[in-house]
Amino acid sequence: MSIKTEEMVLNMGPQHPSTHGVLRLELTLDGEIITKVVPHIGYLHRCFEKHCEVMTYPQVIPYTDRMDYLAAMGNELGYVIGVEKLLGIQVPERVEYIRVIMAELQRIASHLVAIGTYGADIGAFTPFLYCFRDRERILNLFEITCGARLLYNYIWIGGLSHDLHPDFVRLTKEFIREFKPNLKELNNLLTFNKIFIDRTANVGILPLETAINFGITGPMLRASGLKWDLRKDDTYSVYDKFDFEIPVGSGKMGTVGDSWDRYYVRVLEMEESIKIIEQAIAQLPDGDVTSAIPKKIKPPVGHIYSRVENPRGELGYFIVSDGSTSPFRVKVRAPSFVNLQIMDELCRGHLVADVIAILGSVDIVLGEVDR
Amino acid sequence: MKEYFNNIFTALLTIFVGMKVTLRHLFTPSVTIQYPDVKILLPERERNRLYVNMDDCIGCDQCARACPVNCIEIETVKSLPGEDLGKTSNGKKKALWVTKFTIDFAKCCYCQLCVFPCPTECIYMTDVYEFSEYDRNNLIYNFATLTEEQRLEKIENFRKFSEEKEKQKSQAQKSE
Amino acid sequence: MKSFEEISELLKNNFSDIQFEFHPEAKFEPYILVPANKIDTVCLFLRDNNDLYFDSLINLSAVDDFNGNKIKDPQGNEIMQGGTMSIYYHLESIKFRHKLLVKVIVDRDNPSVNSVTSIWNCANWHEREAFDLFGINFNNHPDLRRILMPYDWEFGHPLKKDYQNPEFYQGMRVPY
Amino acid sequence: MIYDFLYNLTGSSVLAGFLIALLPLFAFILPFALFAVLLERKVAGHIQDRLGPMRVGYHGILQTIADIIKLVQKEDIIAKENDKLFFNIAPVLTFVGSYAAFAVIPFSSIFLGAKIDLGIFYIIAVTGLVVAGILMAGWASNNKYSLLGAMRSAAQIISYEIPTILVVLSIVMMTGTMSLFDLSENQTGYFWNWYILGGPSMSLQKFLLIPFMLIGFLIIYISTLAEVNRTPFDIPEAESELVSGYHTEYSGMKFAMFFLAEYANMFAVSAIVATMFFGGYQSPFGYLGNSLNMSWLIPLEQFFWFIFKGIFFVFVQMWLRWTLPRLRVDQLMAASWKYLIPIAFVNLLIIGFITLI
Repeated sequence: MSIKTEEMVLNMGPQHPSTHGVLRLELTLDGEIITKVVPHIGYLHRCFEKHCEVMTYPQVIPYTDRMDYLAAMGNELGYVIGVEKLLGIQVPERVEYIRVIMAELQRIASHLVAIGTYGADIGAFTPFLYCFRDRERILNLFEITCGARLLYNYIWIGGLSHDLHPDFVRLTKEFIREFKPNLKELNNLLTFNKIFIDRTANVGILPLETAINFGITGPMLRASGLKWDLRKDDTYSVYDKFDFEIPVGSGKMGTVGDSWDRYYVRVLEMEESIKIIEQAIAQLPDGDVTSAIPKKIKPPVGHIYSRVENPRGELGYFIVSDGSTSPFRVKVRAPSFVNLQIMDELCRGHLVADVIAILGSVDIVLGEVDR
Repeated sequence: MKEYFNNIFTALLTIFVGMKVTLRHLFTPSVTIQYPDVKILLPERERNRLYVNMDDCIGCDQCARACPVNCIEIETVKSLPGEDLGKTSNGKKKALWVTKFTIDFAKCCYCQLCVFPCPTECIYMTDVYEFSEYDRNNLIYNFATLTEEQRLEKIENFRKFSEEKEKQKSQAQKSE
Repeated sequence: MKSFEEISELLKNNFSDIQFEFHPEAKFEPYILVPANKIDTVCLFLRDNNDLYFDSLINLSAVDDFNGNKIKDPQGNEIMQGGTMSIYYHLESIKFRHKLLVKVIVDRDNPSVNSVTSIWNCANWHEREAFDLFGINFNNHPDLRRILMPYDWEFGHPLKKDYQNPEFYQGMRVPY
Repeated sequence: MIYDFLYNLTGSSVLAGFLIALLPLFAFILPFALFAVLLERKVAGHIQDRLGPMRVGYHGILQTIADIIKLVQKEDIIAKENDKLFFNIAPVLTFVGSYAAFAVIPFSSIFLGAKIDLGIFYIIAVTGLVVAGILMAGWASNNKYSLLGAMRSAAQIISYEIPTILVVLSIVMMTGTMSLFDLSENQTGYFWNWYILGGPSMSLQKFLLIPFMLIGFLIIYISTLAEVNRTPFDIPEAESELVSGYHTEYSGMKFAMFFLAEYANMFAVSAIVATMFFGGYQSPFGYLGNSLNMSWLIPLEQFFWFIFKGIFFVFVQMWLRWTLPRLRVDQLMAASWKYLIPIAFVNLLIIGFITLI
């Protein structure tokens, strides 16, 4: 006779130490094995899209920072590229280079948070603090340039709010020189640690077809084996002037597309970003950064979809303008919003401890999910 | 069988490698500072609390329009022709009495959009970041320099002045 | 890599019964207008045809065109009658690296369109968001309920242009 | 020793027995717990490039006292649905489990609770109480997370007792005695007489034993780590999943008891490992007392060396805690049943053969 076991519903969140923000995961458990995961979002919904309709074009930029607050430069870049295409402005070369440097520094900072919290979720607390110690140095670089550490309002339509700080280049070189050994040390401490590998390899395997069908982008898609990066495949800004590879998941420690691959792709991406920054600093032209900022921003009627490779995936802005000074409609394709849908697929059949490991590897930011 | 011993070997090896890393960090000097006693010197472009230099402010309302969250409120009263309101630092003649200039720092999002359009650069961001309050209303800073009765007096003068002008205009129309 | 014209040719001769509207002249993004009830058959064809192979839906965005006639409702705030809403489907083929924009126009009063979740799972939450914020209901969508707003929010759909904020929601004052 | 001294001091055996039971608690465990909590936070801080507590007292010395005062004056919440009886007994039981083990641990040749022959056997039996205490705590808190945490930690402690017992068996088989006092006495002289290096007698047997003693030490150290719920086996109070497991519902003094029990257990466990493998209170380089022939100095030196070894092993436990991530429940069980127990058995077998030569 079969023992009557009924399933236990466990609510993880919205206030939970490791859900990276206000996300509620409703897990139906059979013993410790997960049968269904229902994410409930909307706790951090601040109606970004409604705000855009009453703000002028430049006033929307501080709001874009607050969506993915760990990669604010990337958000601003996406929005500003879209509006510049609408207006048909061509920004000076120096602005493009500074934007690339800032976006890549932001990618390293955001990946450091992703890797640090992932280690903390699995239980290793020390790498979390090492990552944040390195991230502080990047935030200081942002602070001397535009004054803010997290929400910058630095990339404007047609240029930048400030030019680079005089000793920005020296400090960035110093940061890169000290960051490389730290990265190697992090690998020794966490990446190749047997317990970490046991906890993450072959956990939450994402096959390539389901990834494409679910519209997954960013490190998660690359970890499943597809070499797809907007900086190379749909080049924007001056990314075509630098040579850098796109790290792809290779199933070194388990199968292709498991949580360890997603983690390791982010580590490799940081090394690539360092290469880009070094080349960008070497070829940094000079010029004025505020020359192309238009006084009156009134784009023609029309709609445009601009997209940028953010640390979490493809961030797209669908901007509809009706010819007035404020956008008629701005729809944001947030990478975390799309990547979160896969949680149910990934977590089925795993244990409760694995949900934390998988959620950490998916790396979502709730500000971006709920907008 | 081989995989069994390989597991044990890699486990022990990686644990000892990890321990070597943390041991080395045990003796590296710490990067943190003791905040209340030691304070970091902030860079000069720091964006924390706004400050408005009132004798340069000509009440042009540019900053209030540029602010995305409308946290700046300005009320101005036209000055009578005779009155002399003094000059701003860069020599521009002031024509408006700024009777009310409040910034609500509970709403301000520190985006610095108000600093750039100001013609006389009288509004700028300082690096003061320790200004938390117990009551939210204390965060509404009033920068206007006129006292309460001066404010009323200015409004009063302007109302009288505009009435006289109305009378003169109506007489002028009657006389035509 | 198929250009916009080739894709339109392919669509035209495969679906002779459906009347498309092709807009290659739209300045930034040429798009194809598809009737609301045929969207899922067209999208299935777009995905499965092996030289189009649109295997990934980048973005599904709804826009309230707000082009009906304004009338005053009893409480005095204005309500839109008639008019249309449009839904934009941004498709992309990773294999052939070409993109396509498909537009669907639904009428504003009771907008309904066929769901494409069965074709691309990614559309599931996008459609739920469009339903939540615009009120467009997608036929045979797996579980069409609100996603960003509270589940029991019965004051209409926030992103519509004529949306009025409720005074109270479960005893909490809503306007800031 | 101590008992006779106290007996003729107080005259009544009941009072002497009572005093001897209190001696380890007040004389050692409480000060050790104060020091260990501060040590943990300082070690964690410095490993993570920060300073740890610095504000209370000079360089944070008084931090633990501040913690204890805070915990004592905190309200001791007992929820309505809690099972009152078990809820209150649980912390006492866990503390008693770890505190009772101190009765037989030889701090030095004269500071010794009870010199009973079944030393190790008694310790293993007594630490079984901790499991009962944890299960009670988990069940009585009447919430899903605590129940899951308690189940897991019970399974973990039981399945890690087997490798401990096997290694203890191999030591007992080799030395022939179960009393911790005799064990420490056999390892006199310099450090090469310790069991980790094959025991006191200079013979082929000693050199054969060295590798297996090392394996035995590793196994028992790992399994005692699991018994004390320290990383990488701290699944019961895995913050990220179960929001701190079985003692989620506890607050105030009861939580302090759990806290104290954990640190007392940590020291008890490292003391046992030190006694069995690293020569208990024997000093590695001979005694100052002998060379200056001040015989009363020897016990004090022994006490110092014992505390030094104990705290060194406690430090290694803390060091491990801030280096390693956490194992999943099934990997934890697999580690015990598939790796530790088979190796412990083979180790036991080989040591058996060697002792027969």
